[in-house]
Amino acid sequence: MMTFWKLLNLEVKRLVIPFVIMAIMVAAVQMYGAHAMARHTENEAKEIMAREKLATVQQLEELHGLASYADVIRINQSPWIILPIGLCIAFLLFYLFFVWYRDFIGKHSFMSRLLMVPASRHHIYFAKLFAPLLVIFALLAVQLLVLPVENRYYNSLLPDEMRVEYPLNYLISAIPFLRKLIPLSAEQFAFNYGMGIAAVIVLYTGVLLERSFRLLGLFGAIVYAVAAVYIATIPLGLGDHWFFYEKARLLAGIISVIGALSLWLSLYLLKRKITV
Amino acid sequence: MELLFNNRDPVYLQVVKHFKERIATGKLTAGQTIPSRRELASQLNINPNTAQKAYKEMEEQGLIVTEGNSPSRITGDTAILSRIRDELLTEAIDMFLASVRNIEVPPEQLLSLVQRRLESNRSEPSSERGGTE
Amino acid sequence: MSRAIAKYWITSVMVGLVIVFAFLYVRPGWETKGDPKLRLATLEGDPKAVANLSVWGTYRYSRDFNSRIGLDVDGIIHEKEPTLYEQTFEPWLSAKTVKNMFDGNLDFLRGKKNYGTFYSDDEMLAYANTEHVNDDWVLQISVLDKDTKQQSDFEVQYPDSNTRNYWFTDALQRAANGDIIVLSTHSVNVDAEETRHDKELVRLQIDTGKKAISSVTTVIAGREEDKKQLGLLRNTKVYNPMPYMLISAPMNGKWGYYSYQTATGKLSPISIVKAGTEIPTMFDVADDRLDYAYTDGSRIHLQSFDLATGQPESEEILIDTSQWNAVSARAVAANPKAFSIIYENKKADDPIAGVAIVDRKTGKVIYRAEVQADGTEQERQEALRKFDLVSGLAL
Amino acid sequence: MIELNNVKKRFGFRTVLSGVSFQAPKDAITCLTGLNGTGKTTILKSIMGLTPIHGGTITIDGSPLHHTSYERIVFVPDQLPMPGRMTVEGCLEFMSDHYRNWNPERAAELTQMFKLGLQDRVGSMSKGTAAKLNLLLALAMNADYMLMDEPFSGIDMFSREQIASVFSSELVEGRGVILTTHEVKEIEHLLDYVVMLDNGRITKQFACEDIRLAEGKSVVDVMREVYET
Repeated sequence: MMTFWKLLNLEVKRLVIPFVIMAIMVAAVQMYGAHAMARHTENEAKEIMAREKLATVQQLEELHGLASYADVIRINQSPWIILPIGLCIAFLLFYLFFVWYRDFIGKHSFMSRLLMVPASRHHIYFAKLFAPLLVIFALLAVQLLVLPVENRYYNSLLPDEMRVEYPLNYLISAIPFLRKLIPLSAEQFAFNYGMGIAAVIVLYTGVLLERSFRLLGLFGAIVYAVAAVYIATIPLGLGDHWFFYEKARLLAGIISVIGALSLWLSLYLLKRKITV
Repeated sequence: MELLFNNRDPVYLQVVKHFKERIATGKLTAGQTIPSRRELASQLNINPNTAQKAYKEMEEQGLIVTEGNSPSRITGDTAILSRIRDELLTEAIDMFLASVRNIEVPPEQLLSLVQRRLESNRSEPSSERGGTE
Repeated sequence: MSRAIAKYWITSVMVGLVIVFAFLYVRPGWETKGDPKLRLATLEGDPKAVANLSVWGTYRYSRDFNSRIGLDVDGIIHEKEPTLYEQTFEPWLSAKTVKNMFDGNLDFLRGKKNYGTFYSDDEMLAYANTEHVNDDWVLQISVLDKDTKQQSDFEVQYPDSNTRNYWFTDALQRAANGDIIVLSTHSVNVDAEETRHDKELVRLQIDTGKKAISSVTTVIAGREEDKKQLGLLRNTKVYNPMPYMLISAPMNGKWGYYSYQTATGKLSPISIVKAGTEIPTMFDVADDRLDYAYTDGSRIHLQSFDLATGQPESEEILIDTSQWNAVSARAVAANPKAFSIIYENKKADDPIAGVAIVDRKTGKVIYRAEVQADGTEQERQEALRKFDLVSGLAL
Repeated sequence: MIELNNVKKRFGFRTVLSGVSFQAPKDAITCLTGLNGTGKTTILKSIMGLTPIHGGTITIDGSPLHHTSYERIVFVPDQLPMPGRMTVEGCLEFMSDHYRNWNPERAAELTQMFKLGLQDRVGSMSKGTAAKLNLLLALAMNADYMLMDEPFSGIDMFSREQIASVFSSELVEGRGVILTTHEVKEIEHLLDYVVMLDNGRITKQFACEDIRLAEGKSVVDVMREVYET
């Protein structure tokens, strides 16, 4: 088991710099967004009060209600929030390929050293699977840490009486994109990330297919991925003769089977068929 | 103890011949200890297995004696030592005769040529003669 | 040990962050921090007398955020995210209905439309749904015998299949001889521009054996008037056996209500309407009793009628909520023993939102509670102002 | 003894090895030689399980390769298989992390001998230095077998001599060495056995000393005979 920790540690160390960059980028951009939106809200409030000749914020609040951070995010589907997360996702999607190919291509093919580690090869696989997942959840932690800070910062920029308090999970439900990223229902969370992890495993299987059979493998990988996606969408196509929760459970079952099958295939390829 | 190998004769026999030459020329005297297999391998830049084989061959020919795991020594048996000298000389002569055979020189003429060569060589220093050292 | 930490510190930090995420995600702080300090405060009566001591309403957190929240004596109840199972039936059929009515026969719900109508009694489950299929108005029927688990699905043709007219299934009952009784509203298009419709409530009796309509009778017909809903007053998707139903229709110049006897189809007027200006807030039909309530200002008038005769069954009870300086009030639910009412006064400095359970016979308050807030004067007023009470105490 | 028995291998549709059988005894230096692209490297990789074979068997001391075998058999590929950003110290740490048979003292000794800087990064090393580190990672292991792929190709004169000296040192004593090279001439005297390959098939295999004894031919002579016909 120590092998796993050591290999995982190696993979995580290689991800540290990108993680730090992404975390800072997300925090910085979103904080600036909060700043911009606070300015926007304040100007808008002044405008309305002038136009409708409202003396106090109290009256504005009664007539229109005060725009909280969640409101302004929801109104313009704040790019400040979505853009940095999108960039992180783009990088991580790229990294899911790079985590393998960096060790194959290039003058120094580290993969042959990894394959000669005197322990079962699935440690290599799980190290390369868990490292990106660790970083993903670490970034989610950064996001959950930063959101309340943004909210407080947004309020701090507004005059005292314009500040609004609300449970922060509305902040998440304000943006559909964020709701998918961090679903509030644990069941939905497990479902989304279960699908995500299964997709990563299928992707890794594709990579290992290519690494084992080169061009033939690449073709195999594409066929495999398409088949996996097609099978995964079967439950959605079922008529309304099926209850929604049955379709959901069937989908979860199929995804788990695809994930398990892909995992087994990946480990088999890594053990028997991979070529350096 | 640099030794240039030709790649056609078995390396271990060349090592044995090298030792015989050293004994014949008195550089290795009876009873003198010789380097261990490992030292010999690195000195002569040969593969330890070859050194091992050379030592075994020398032991079989009685050139060296090894008790327990103490370092091997040249044999004290003078009969063997002298025989080595004659052996090397005859071997050199045989090779010489083989190389001149196709020139068809009558034996007497051959002997006088060798005689004259020997006298002219004696006047020059011995170092430039063959690099078997 | 320290060498190990030095070696694995990066991974430990990453794992630490993941644990932080898990903690942040699970922590209830997300729901409660930033919540107003609202709760339900008992003013009269014994809280234990109330089965389900909670009320629901909406709270306007900010300009665009109105969220449905519940209140009980401890504070705010947040709606939890629906599970996959709940998402299947909610909001079509409440989990309670699904459990009581369809438990054991869940498959009967397969493929049924959420705008269809159901009927459930000890022996049978029925379903009726009106569809406009290739220029024909069709009534899709499904019947399930609860004992034999035999299910039969068939379709029958509505009498008038003119596409400019419109059929809609209102209610479903069962006749003594086992036939299905379907009460449908048929809105007939009077003029070409489709601006005015005449409505008629039609009773179709369907023989499930022959899978055909055995009789069609018009229960009542009339011209649609704005704000007045002609036809069956319905408030449920799943009907149990109802010997009587309530129908609202024009009655000699004014608007009136009839009691409709399911078995015989007999209509008999009920003398509910007084000045005609009152605002009815509750029609609760239970077997052969109608619990009727209307409001004028802060006074709630409650009375129950015998649907067989159409005559009042009890004296009218008057509850004047102005005693609790309420401005508006309404009755929301009834059961054989009591009525549940809501009273409000939004204009007061400390806005009032109260609920009470009143004894049916005497009109005396069994239990009364109001929404109260804690914190500074300003905080309390703001919290109460932003909260709108929607549903009172369930009976 | 590492034994290959009728090993077959294809890359896609191209046959790379068509029935290769030979034995490399435990305490001898065996050399696989032949012109370029005759499958020499593939054989080493197949023995190490770095690439699958499509027929025949490979056994190490009688049993097939198992991941624990990597403690007893080390491979020196033609390129140092370490990530570019890793330092020499990182490489040593990686080896000591994963291998019980790693010999830290010998590693330190060799690091001195090869004059490697602990903080040098693999990516910025010269070919010669990288080859020496590559060799070090194998030599500093108490392994029974050592497979080396073109240990001398394309490196400077001085490093070449240092590497050649290894073959006569105790580091190799008692170990089975299989190395591949296509320049047999310089190291011929160091070899015990030679296996000659030509497009995936063994053309000739013999013990060097026996050929010299029996036919007085050097390995290079034999090669000339085999590959010129």
